[in-house]
Amino acid sequence: MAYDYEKSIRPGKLPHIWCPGCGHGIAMKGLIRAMDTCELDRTKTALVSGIGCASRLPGYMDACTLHTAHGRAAAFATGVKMANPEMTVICVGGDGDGVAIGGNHFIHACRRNIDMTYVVLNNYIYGMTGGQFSPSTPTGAKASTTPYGNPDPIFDISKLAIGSGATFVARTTAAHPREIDKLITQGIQHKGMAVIEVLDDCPTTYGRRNKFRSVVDMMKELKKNAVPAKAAAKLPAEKLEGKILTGVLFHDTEKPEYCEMYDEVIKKAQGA
Amino acid sequence: MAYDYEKSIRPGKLPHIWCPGCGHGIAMKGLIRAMDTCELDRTKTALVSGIGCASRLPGYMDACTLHTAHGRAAAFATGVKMANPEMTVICVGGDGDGVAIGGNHFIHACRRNIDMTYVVLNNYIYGMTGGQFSPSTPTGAKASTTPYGNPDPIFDISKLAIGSGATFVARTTAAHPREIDKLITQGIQHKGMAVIEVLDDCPTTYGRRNKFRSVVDMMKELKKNAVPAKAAAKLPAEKLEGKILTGVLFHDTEKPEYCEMYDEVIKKAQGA
Amino acid sequence: MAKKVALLQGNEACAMGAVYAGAKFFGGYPITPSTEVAEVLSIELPKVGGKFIQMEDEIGAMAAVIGASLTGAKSITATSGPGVSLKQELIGYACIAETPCVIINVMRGGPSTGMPTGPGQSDVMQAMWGTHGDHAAIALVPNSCQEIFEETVRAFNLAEKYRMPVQVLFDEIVGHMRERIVFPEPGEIEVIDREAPTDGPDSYKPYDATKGQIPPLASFGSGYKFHVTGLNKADDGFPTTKASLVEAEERRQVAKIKDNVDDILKNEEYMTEDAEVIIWAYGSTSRSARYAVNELREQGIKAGLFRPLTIWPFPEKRTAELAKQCKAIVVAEMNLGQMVYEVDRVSRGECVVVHEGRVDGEPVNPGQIIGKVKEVL
Amino acid sequence: MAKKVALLQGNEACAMGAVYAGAKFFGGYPITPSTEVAEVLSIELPKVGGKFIQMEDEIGAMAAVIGASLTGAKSITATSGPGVSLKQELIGYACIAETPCVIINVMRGGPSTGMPTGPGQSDVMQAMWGTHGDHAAIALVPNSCQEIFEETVRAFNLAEKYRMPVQVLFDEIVGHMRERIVFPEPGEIEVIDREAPTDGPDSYKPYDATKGQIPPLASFGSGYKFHVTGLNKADDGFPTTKASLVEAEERRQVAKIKDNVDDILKNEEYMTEDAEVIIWAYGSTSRSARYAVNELREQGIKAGLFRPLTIWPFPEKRTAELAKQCKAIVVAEMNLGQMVYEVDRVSRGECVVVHEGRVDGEPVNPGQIIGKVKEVL
Amino acid sequence: MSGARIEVIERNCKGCSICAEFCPKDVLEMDVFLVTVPRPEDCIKCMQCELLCPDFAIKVHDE
Amino acid sequence: MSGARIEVIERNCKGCSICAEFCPKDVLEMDVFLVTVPRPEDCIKCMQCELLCPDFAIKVHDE
Amino acid sequence: MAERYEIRFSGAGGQGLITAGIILAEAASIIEGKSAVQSQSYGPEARGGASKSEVIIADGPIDYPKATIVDACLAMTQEAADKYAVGIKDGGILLLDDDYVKRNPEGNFQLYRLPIMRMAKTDIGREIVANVVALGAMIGITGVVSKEAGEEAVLRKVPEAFKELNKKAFNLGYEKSKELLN
Amino acid sequence: MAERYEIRFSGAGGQGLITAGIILAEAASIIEGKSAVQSQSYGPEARGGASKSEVIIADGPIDYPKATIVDACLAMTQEAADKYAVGIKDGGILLLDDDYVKRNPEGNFQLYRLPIMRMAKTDIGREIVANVVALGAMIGITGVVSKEAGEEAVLRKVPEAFKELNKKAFNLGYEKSKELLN
Ligand SMILES: Cc1ncc(C[n+]2csc(CCOP(=O)(O)OP(=O)(O)O)c2C)c(N)n1
Ligand SMILES: Cc1ncc(C[n+]2csc(CCOP(=O)(O)OP(=O)(O)O)c2C)c(N)n1
Ligand code: SF4
Ligand code: SF4
Ligand code: SF4
Ligand code: SF4
Ligand code: SF4
Ligand code: SF4
Ligand SMILES: [Mg+2]
Ligand SMILES: [Mg+2]
Repeated sequence: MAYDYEKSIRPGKLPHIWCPGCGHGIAMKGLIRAMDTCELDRTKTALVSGIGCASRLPGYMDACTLHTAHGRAAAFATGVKMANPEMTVICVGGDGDGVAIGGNHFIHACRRNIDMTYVVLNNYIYGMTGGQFSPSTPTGAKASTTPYGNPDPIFDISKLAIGSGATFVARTTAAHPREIDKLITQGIQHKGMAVIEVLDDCPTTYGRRNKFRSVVDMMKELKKNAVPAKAAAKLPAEKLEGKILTGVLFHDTEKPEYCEMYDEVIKKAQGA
Repeated sequence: MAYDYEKSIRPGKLPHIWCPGCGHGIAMKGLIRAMDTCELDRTKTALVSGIGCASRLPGYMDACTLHTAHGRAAAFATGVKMANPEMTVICVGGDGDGVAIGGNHFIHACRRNIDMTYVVLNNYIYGMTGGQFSPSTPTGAKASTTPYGNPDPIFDISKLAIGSGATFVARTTAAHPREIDKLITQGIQHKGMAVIEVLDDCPTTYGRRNKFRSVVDMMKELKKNAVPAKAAAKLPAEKLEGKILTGVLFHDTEKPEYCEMYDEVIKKAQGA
Repeated sequence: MAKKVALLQGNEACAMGAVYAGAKFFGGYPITPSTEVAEVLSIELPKVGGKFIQMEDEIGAMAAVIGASLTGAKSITATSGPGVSLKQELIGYACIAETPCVIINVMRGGPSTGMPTGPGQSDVMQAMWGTHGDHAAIALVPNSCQEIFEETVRAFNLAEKYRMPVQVLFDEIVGHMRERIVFPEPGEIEVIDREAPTDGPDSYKPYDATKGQIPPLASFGSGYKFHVTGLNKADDGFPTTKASLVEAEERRQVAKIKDNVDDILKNEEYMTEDAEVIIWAYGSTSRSARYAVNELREQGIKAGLFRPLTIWPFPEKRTAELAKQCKAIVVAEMNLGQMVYEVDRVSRGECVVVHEGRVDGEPVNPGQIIGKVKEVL
Repeated sequence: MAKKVALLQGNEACAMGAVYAGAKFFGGYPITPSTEVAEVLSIELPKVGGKFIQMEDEIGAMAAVIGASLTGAKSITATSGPGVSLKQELIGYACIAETPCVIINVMRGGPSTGMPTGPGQSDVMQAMWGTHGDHAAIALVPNSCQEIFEETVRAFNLAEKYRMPVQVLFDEIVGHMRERIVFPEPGEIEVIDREAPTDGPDSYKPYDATKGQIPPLASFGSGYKFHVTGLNKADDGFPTTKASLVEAEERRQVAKIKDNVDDILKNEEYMTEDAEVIIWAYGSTSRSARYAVNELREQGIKAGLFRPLTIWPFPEKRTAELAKQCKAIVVAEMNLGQMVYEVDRVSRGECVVVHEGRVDGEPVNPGQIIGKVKEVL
Repeated sequence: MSGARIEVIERNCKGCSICAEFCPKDVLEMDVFLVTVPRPEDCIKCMQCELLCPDFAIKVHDE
Repeated sequence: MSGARIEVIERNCKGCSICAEFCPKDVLEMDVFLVTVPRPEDCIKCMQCELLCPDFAIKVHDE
Repeated sequence: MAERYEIRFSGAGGQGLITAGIILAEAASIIEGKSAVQSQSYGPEARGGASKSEVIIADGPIDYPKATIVDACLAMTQEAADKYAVGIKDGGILLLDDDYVKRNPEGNFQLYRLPIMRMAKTDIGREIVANVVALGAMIGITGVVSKEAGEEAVLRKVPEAFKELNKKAFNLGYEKSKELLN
Repeated sequence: MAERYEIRFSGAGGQGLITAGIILAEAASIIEGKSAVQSQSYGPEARGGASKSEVIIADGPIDYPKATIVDACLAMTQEAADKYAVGIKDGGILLLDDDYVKRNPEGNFQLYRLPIMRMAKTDIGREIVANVVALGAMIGITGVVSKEAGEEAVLRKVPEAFKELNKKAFNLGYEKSKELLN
């Protein structure tokens, strides 16, 4: 019945700093369930993040946790994994951290197909700094730096991950808690770069400005717009307007994993 | 008959610094022909590059030329275009400059769909620094930093551009000179972010290390591997092994252009 | 008619100052505690036909600002320590390419991510030495909301006049506090625009020293075709490795500031005439220092305040004079010792030079300054 | 048995030194004139089971190096000015997170892209002040191929011992020239590894000052679970804004270097005993200076050479002593004046301090140093 | 079916009301900044509240 | 068909031999570091040489 | 310094106390032409739990912009009272929300209690105006600015539609505080 | 300084003159135990047209690593001769490729000419060994290191398969240069 999250959380760290209703907490629970399902040895698990509200997540977790600089999680994580391939490496961070300032490290980690799992908590805003628009803020939406509505087109983060070479890409939302751990579990078990995009909410800096009466409305919207990718395949385009495809979006088991490629280099170097 | 390139080139700048057989010179000719076809007013044309052999190209051209820092061409160009939308903005640079260190600016320019044309001269190596591998160096190839063969998977630059939101994406090679200007012309005429990938050669730092007897062999290889995307559509997968799809790979005229989106912002601000 | 007044945060005043100076382009990336500068400009710039763009990161922001400036648009970015560190390479580019632009650094606490919401004054040496290679720097350090408005205007003026990046550094305290601002009327404060070339497009050279120590800069799109690069270059703007040309260009770019210090320096003195101890302070710390001077004077201690508004170039001459006059200089800064090295250097052992600082996110308060003064006397 | 000797470039010697010191990870991004460091390590590291990775840019390289170091692998990166500027934010991260790593800066000419194939010594002040916020720095400046090998080993030793990033700066001249190297036998030069924690995983705190000024650092994957952050933190590694904790941590991180200068400083003196004029020089310039000293002595002029191998922390004590002893100090550097500010500061007006430099891509040659010496005497 | 024991960890609860709103059986109710459990007997143990609580503040126990 | 006048700009030519190798009519020949035009009369003006020369060193003129 | 008057508003983030401080500063500096500096504290990055807003008012220029010894302090929640009802001068003023602050902070001050949140909710009908009720009360108790200046500053800040509501809130706080004084 | 001997090899990039300099430096420092420093100049970034390689040889430690006044210089092309046949000491040695250098540089030196490229192509049959022919000739003319040391250094540098070829090239250059001296 009641799930024991506490054993994965550092004593005395709760309540966390996130605002009432912040979706990051829901995602964190899903991550814990996935780590338990995979029976990860926490002393051999590195949780790496950048800077942002989402990036505060590793600090609560009882593991090897690395809270890096804004946007650099994937690059730090690459160093950790290359230097010690025994470690299970999981990156967690926000949309801004991951694909704004962190975009280059993100796409190159995807290209290398290094064995890590990158969980993007996409609340389509820069929460921690007070609600400036991010590369995933819907066009037209209000943010503290788009007083007249956001002129920027958005990144489809999952599409970007696929386009740059990740071999497992999946998406879900904070309103689908059971799918969060299901997908993260698959991501951890996948050998190679896995990207799991979790659409969640920032009631404090996004919700208010965009006429959501409450966080509950934001959650309901997520529920309403989610369409499983399989089901979507059968739907006509117009039916998919403004919808979010969820589930496993891409899975490739052919492309070699980076650390294994490098083991070949070592073999050659030592063979020679 | 004989084409007058000289009128587009700054007096006294030839011969250029590129090595014998360097493909960048072939691409430069194609760019000049395209600019002529589009009848670009050179005083209203900005040619922006980063750092690298390819990035030396603008210096030879009689126009507003901006030789920026390594990897930053797209970001400088965004400033130029936003501040003066009257200008035609063309970025030229290498694979390393564009998608290694420059990757983040590249994908975000694609996302914004700002009206510029980005010509990537992809010789799949860091030429200027003496032949270290780039994100487009073929896996297994020799470079000065892959003495045991390159362990890195490559970026498909065109695919990356599409995945990040560019609205006109095309590819050709230095062995197809007429297609170079045809595609760049279309790119310039396209309203939005256009990416033209030109596969060329670096005999000095790539050719030698990878057993090409001469630059001619490299050119022949490019000719041999190129398959027009249209034709490819009809071919079975195995027939496309190691082939390079050429021609227009993606074209979207729906997505709004960024400067026009911002004009709306100005209207609202001034209307209010 | 009465002037427009308002209660504004320092950051908001900075944005309004930029608009007054004629800014037409902002390229930035949000970071605490500077975000209000961007937020206000995202409202104000489009009203005057200017452009506001939020770039993918601070490097892109700096790049966009330089690119925009080359089209003739007065350009600005605002950030904080981590962002300034990321911009270092391109700050050097703006120096060597001699491109006017303004960089706002609202200083927070700590190295790295540090203390985002806490104040600090630990980026002042970086403002001079942060980028690699030889270069000149101009950095201003206002201490009130009104002054932030005015110094932002001055920053644009200096950037345009000397063709280089100008940094305005103020700590989170002044950036976030609110004070009454009296808006100057248009024309009340001088607004300087970059000099336009007198040469026609055919003979124009962007770095032609015969046109003066600061050659005029043409704008892309205005009929001129020229080349801009970050490599060492000749007067025509094209890269060169010819020793004599390289040396001449680099020396000119440093000399243009050295030779004009008096035009660039600005500072305020309070009760220094007969002071036996000088408190040398800037930004919010200088407000604590002034408070301390008043207290000390009431207690019969001859204290005075030297407050630079320009820290780079360093106010060498005046500081040296004061060192000769007084027994001790107390350099009060919200850091572990930065400008104190410069004060110490130019004092040449003429007086005791001590540092009073802290880095815990709390302001350097009058009490600790008073304590230090009594300690050294 | 005869020792292994070889004719190596400075850059190659640096790479071999890293291997000797036990480096197991290199993360880099190519840049002239440092590329040979990476190229040699791409050959050598996998031979010893180490990892070589070429990252997408210099920021990613620095990040990977810090990440790798946290797993216990001795880590290094090599770059040049533009790359060092880009790394500034993360250099600050390595400082505050107290992560050992070595950063090689093969100095080229000019700010920005400048003169990639020309030599320079214009990044020495940046080595101290490049990153925002208060922090300590260690920077070494070898002047020969043999010394590059040895100082690279020392850099790793200092990084591991003091838990911080250590920079090794040498100019393109020493980086690219070839000299005979005598390879030390294993064990011949001391190799220091970071101290392992004595506490068990449950009681371990990564910044526990009660364990000494430099608390032991555990490795990820070794059974310890701990937190690392770039925010100001308490001794347990978790972010805090509690003033007292923040202040204590920041002061400790600066004090750990201040209190150990004698262990970190290293310098060489040549004919200084009776010198009336001291040439203060480092890197390739110090070779010109030594040549000049010999010439001057032949001409009967009492010249001497002070050559720091450690420039940060600054060799304050000894420089001040020499200032008292001599008439003049000529600071010779391939820049427009950088370390001369520090020399000037600590000389406190005891002697004349002048600068002799150039920035045209040519070495500071003996002739110009001799000229300057005669000028000041 | 018999109800459940629903534990609210008050110091963690931030009163976001997600649990109450998504409870299919209306078991929960908000008291300004805190959730309360007026009707535990109606609980069908769907776990929605526990799964969706961002604050580790509500647990559904068998009884 | 009548041949063409083929102009080689010697100071630009770097002797890469691309033009000679891709000439369908074998009009051109390499003399170590420079291209020569032994058989202009065979030229069919396909322009390959001019299009492919990376160095702006060869031009095909009507005659 | 004698002529400095320091006021602190504290409570939970989102209760609008920063706005209360801003309005007071505007009343003093824009309307009454005194000098005023308003500042606030933040949590990690831009957010956080208990928040405070300080206003310093003086006739002459204000050098040190932060509180030295607080003359009057408001605490709307227990956490705020525990954290921020400190550094108040001997005999200084402390106003507490009667419902939300159970434990009185230690110290020798003139203590006042008003059910501010409840007044806003029940008497005015909108909790969000609690900050304006509090402002009215603080002005009533301290008299640091005139009732008129306070009211005008409030009205300048709020959109037309809410003017009446806020006016009522301000006056309610003001009146009730006056009653406490008698 | 008296005991310094400075040699410069110059020509077109790709002619292997940097290697020639390295081999000479190895002969001097590794084989003969003297001190030697080899350095080269680069074009923009890592590449460029005419290139030079300098070797300084001395009995004692070498302080200044760059050329002061060159004792002996080789120029394989006209561009190299124009650009790098400068700063040669009065009466110093200058060796030119007889075919590729038409104009003699100005100055007072002992001038020698050998058709180095042609010798490599015709007599040895491989142009790429021209640098070794040149090295042999420079050693023959200057005697800065012994023939044996030079030859051994060459052989250490080349793979087994090419040892014979390079040995021939070195000796050819050495012998022909000796003939010039008589
Ligand atoms: C180099 C640098 N630039 C900017 C910042 C400021 N900053 C901190 S978090 C953040 C964005 C956070 O947004 P996101 O990653 O989406 O996380 P969220 O807070 O929304 O969960 C920014 C811009 C910083 N700390 N460092
Ligand atoms: C910040 C920075 N990092 C690295 C370099 C060194 N660098 C110059 S060009 C280049 C790569 C060039 O490769 P590419 O962009 O593919 O152009 P190519 O030379 O192959 O045409 C590199 C790594 C630099 N100049 N600046
Ligand atoms: S600001 Fe937004 S993202 Fe950050 S904690 Fe609050 S709700 Fe979550
Ligand atoms: S190095 Fe390669 S890319 Fe650069 S000019 Fe030579 S051939 Fe072209
Ligand atoms: S378990 Fe389901 S039914 Fe029971 S309280 Fe929770 S949400 Fe309601
Ligand atoms: S979801 Fe959690 S935090 Fe929100 S009201 Fe329910 S118990 Fe409280
Ligand atoms: S035009 Fe065609 S046929 Fe004529 S020379 Fe050129 S390549 Fe040969
Ligand atoms: S292609 Fe051009 S450069 Fe190459 S040989 Fe022919 S003419 Fe000369
Ligand atoms: Mg976000
Ligand atoms: Mg390339």
